[in-house]
Amino acid sequence: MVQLLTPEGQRVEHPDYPLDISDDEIAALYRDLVLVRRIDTEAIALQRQGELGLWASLLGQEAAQIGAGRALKQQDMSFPTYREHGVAWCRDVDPLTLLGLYRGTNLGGWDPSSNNFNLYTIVIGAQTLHATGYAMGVVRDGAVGTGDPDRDTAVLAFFGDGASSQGDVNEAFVWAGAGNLPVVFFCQNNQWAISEPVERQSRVPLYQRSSGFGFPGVRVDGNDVLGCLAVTRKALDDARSAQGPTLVEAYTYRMNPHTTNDDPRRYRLGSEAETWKLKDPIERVRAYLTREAKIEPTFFADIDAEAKKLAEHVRAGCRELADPTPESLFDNVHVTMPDELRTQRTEFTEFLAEVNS
Amino acid sequence: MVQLLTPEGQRVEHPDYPLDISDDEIAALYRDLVLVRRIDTEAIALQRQGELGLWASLLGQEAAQIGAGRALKQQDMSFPTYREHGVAWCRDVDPLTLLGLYRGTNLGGWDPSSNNFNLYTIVIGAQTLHATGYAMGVVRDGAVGTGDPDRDTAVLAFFGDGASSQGDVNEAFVWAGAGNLPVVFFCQNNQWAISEPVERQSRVPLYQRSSGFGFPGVRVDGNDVLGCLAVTRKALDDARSAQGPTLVEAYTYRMNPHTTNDDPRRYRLGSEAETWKLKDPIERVRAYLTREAKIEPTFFADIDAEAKKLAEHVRAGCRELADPTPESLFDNVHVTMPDELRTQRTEFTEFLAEVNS
Amino acid sequence: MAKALNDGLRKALEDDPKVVIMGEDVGKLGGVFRITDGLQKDFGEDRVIDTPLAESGIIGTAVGLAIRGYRPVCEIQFDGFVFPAFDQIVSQVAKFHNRSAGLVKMPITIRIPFGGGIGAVEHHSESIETYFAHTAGLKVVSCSNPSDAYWMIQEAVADDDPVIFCEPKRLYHAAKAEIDEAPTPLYQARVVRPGRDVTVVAYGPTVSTALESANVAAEDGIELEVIDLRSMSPLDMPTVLESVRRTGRLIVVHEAPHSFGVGAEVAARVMEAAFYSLEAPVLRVTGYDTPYPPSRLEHEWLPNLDRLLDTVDKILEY
Amino acid sequence: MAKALNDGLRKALEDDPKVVIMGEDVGKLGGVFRITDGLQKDFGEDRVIDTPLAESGIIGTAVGLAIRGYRPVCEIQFDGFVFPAFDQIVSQVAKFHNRSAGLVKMPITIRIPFGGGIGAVEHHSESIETYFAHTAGLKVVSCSNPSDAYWMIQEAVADDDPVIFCEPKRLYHAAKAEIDEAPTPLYQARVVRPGRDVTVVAYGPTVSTALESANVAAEDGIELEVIDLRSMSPLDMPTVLESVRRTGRLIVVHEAPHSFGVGAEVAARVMEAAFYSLEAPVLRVTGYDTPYPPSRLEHEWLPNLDRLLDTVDKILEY
Ligand SMILES: Cc1ncc(C[n+]2csc(CCOP(=O)(O)OP(=O)(O)O)c2C)c(N)n1
Ligand SMILES: Cc1ncc(C[n+]2csc(CCOP(=O)(O)OP(=O)(O)O)c2C)c(N)n1
Ligand SMILES: [Mg+2]
Ligand SMILES: [Mg+2]
Repeated sequence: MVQLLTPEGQRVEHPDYPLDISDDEIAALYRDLVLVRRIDTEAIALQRQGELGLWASLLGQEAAQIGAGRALKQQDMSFPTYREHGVAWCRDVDPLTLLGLYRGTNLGGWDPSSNNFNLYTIVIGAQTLHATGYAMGVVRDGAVGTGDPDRDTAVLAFFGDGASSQGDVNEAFVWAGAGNLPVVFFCQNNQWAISEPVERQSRVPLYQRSSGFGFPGVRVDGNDVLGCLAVTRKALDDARSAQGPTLVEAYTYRMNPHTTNDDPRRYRLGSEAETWKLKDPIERVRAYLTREAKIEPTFFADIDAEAKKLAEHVRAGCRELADPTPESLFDNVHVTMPDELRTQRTEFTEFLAEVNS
Repeated sequence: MVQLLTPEGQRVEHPDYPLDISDDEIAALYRDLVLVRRIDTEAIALQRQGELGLWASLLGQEAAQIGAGRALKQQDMSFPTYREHGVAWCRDVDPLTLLGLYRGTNLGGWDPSSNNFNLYTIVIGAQTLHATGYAMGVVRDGAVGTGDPDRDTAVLAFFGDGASSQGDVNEAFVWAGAGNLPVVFFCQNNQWAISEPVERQSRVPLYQRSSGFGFPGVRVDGNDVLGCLAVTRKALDDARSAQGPTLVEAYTYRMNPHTTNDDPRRYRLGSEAETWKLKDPIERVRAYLTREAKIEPTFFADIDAEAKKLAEHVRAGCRELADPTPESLFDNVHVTMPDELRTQRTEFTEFLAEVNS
Repeated sequence: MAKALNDGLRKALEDDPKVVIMGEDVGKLGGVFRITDGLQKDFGEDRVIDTPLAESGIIGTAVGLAIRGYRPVCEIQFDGFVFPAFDQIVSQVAKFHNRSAGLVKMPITIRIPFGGGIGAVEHHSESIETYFAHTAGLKVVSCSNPSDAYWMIQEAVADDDPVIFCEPKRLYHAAKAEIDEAPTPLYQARVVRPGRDVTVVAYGPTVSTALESANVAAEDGIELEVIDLRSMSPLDMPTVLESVRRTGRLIVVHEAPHSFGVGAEVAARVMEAAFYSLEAPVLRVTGYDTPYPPSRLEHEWLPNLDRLLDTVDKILEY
Repeated sequence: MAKALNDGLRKALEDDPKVVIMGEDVGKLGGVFRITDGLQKDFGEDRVIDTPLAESGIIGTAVGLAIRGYRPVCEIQFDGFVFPAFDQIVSQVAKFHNRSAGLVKMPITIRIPFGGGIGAVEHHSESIETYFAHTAGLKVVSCSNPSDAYWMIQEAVADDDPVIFCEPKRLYHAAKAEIDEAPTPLYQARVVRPGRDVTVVAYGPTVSTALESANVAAEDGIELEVIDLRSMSPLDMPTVLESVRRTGRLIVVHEAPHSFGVGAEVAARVMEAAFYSLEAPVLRVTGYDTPYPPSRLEHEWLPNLDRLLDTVDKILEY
């Protein structure tokens, strides 16, 4: 398992993943980690207050998501599941954008190409094929292996340990391997697929899955943001330079229930989370910064203040996310609305007028 | 690649796959090989004469199928694709039984439990999950790892190189690996999936696929009946004794068109088949027997005579496979026929009576 | 209804040692809706199986178990996740008995929490029944109350044919009801409220909408006869026709999108068998021909009291 | 028709560099039906792609290509093999545009050789149109003659919405026909033979059966009006209704199983919109509610001349 920062906050080296990173950059990562955790905390609170219908928490997985997300270049494309709020952050997606689907005011509704961040995908594994197809497009556009750092493009596909069992994910591996496509598969092995431990999906470590499809796999400490950054960066570099796909397994832990609907006491011991708490992705960076880096004395307080402001933005913004109008039910089913659907809409509008009159 | 008999008919040893086999037994395998090839030849002729609608030839794959088929014990279950006529033979399935579906008189219509040989499955890969589920049943029946040679049961699932790309096949690997199930996946890599070479499916050898699912894979010379027998026997033994699954890749070649409908001149060079002809699965056994074994002088002639008789059986029997009656359209859709279907049948029968009157 | 299903499944496990339950999170967790709560504890991991996360695998291995003589009860976690298993269901489960000339049985029950109204995210509110009803070889049923839930699940599991068992998830935690002493035959519809003016055919989640509408309509002196279809395939047409011949008017209600749904089939059959009895066209109150909407709009999209009453007015105008 | 489709695809590849063709064996072989014959040779392996053998992968990667701005034309080798891709089609292709609030287009065409009559083995003769017609977000069309094949495939590829393009495989090598100078709009039905007595609605492979029946019926002085639906979703009801209002009688013909098929929807809509014009119930001549039979029986199972004429007699008795 690749690790560049120990739980105690010690920088360590790994021969395959040298990481030349300044303390300022590490501090920036720290800021990311704290802020996305805050978004998450806030969203959970909003769900409790009935402002969101559901939330899938990223708690414990911040390092995996920030490490992976910060490894992306502008032109790279990313395909999240429903939990990659941290990656969204790295892609400059306003957290409010993510809330609509959990609030039930839309089904996502953002433009994947605005921030090169695809819509959340709820059907487990489906997005890995989309990522792979997108990578086929990248190749066809001649945007791989040219050596031009602003042109060469990689694709990053997220999925979970549970998802590794889906046919679609394995078909994505087939395509990516056989086609040598510029796609990196980033598996957050958070040990659980709802109530099922990863052992139900595989008796060998998941990073090994790719070798039989003809491309390398690597396990990284998913609670180590530096490790995740370095490993993903290398994998994306390989992809961009036409070296083909990589599977990254970020070994981490889902600290919270699967979603706000879930009750993990039914299937796992609280002590497990206690153990993992010792490996917290944020604490280790804080320890490192405190001990090793020359940071402004106000650094941590500043970030806390920023987090507070962000939280307010999320809270206020969420409440303002308006319900869609009933008539919008019929929008965007097709690019060109068929007459028969137009008729349904007319009848619906007439009915509404009648009921409301 | 495991090989126990060279194309020239030399017995060679492999440390992992010792095979204690008498010349009589080898002679028996030779007989199998010759007879199944004859069934195949005959079926192709029947298709040309319009007696069959289609045929999927096994030419070139006899050794893989006989080796695998003869490794099965009575109680083992087998799940073929649509091409395993040689395995059917080993399971004592009358070749005529196989013809119905290719003639269009039925959809298979045999009882999988009579000979522990499942119905042919046409949807690529689907049967690998059936085999895996069957293996779950075997485990639940306590028929694995007991040490009782007549009780312990393994399952053998056949599939092709093309099929290795299907989600279902990879899901079967997930289940088998995670569940340590008594199933052996036998892939006949005949180099082609219709017009697509195996490189379209994978850039690494297919036997490597299983390692990432947590179980071993082995490549065997698929034109070497002894190698296939030894490797499959070992894999089945492991399965029966609760050692879990194995993937066997039998490296072979589809000498004929994909089916009688296909025209391989459009996508491969004839010279390829010429090269593979030198590795013919039957010739090498004949060479071995001729040179090394004490066989009756009439041995080859006897088998040829037997093949001739078998061919007659196939020819005559095929022509006698009667068309099903129109009324049978409604049979066996359900165990209990719903009234609405009964009504459809009644109307149909009345209609037929009318038209024929 | 959750409790009734749980009791029914428990009974099924007790009655036949070949019954196994399988699906995602059905074991320790007892399913995301707790329908299988406690069953793994009581019957063991061999009989209540937490599977890997792959629906095609769940159904495909169930087929193999059936070949080996088992009677699998598969849970699909949510309606929208049955599609990865679609191939195994329509090409294997539905056809295997036929392919084998009747020599192999496929006594597989596929339980699917279906329909909307629970404020869920995408893919968690789909109505999937029509896909299966259009597939020969499958039977498709839905329960609308706890008593039916208790009995129908047992009948489905005991049936030697494959059954798609659609559970109206929004009724899982609806008020408790008495369990009937004996089951109604599985493929039989039931008149749940007699009436003389308009027949309303519903199933699963929309039965309660229909009953509610009948109460309101009754205040205006309009008597709706509500039929709970219970089985969408086969369709118990005699029960429906007997009613429509009396009322002359039929409305079909379902959540599934309007077009090519169960409503169309019922309408076509009624027209064919009771052409001269119809005083109005069969009307349908259904979901619209759009993807299931974001949850804030779902109650506009779903058939509801107002829409049904409005349609009652319309059909009486003929 | 094979030639017309090939020409149409060639034109589509020429007209838009973003068009890519993908599927099993579509490249060097030109597809098992040779519909893509020569296209890889002329447009290169980047535009005519032999994919791995996995249908979910074909459609799933097509979705990704569409997100990247491509316009994929996917071939499913045979109707029965579309089911492994069902999830990607109904949950992704059909819904992506909607999920993105209209910001992403899914201009994907899925070509499926469909229907029976070619003496094939299991899974090679399925009628899959209704599954997709019942799925909001998809459009479903079928061509019945070479001229439509040529134009419709181009219109489908040019459409910014996903289109399920059902090709009646048994007509691939039917007699050549003239290609019209200009296309008919894709989602418009066409009266292919006018008549006053009974309207017969058909699509794809059954149009020729309907026309043949019309010829025979005409000898008895019965004039059938044959409508080629061309699009099953959306349905061009104005064309159908205009006809039925004149004839008062409607028969729908399709190969797909009887129940929950296109016939039911057309019947239900016609009843609703033309209730008082109908002099008889809408009747259906279809496949039976059984799995597609072994090929030796397929001509008994499929709608044919005799069954259609018999139904014409029946509908005239009302
Ligand atoms: C095809 C499909 N089946 C089932 C579900 C229900 N479901 C949602 S999340 C989940 C577990 C996913 O586990 P994993 O892939 O490990 O991701 P994690 O939630 O742990 O991030 C399941 C079963 C789904 N969304 N899609
Ligand atoms: C799901 C599915 N897709 C497509 C087909 C059409 N088809 C039949 S055989 C075949 C190639 C199979 O290749 P392989 O698995 O290598 O087996 P082989 O025929 O070489 O024995 C294809 C694509 C099918 N039967 N099932
Ligand atoms: Mg997980
Ligand atoms: Mg092959």
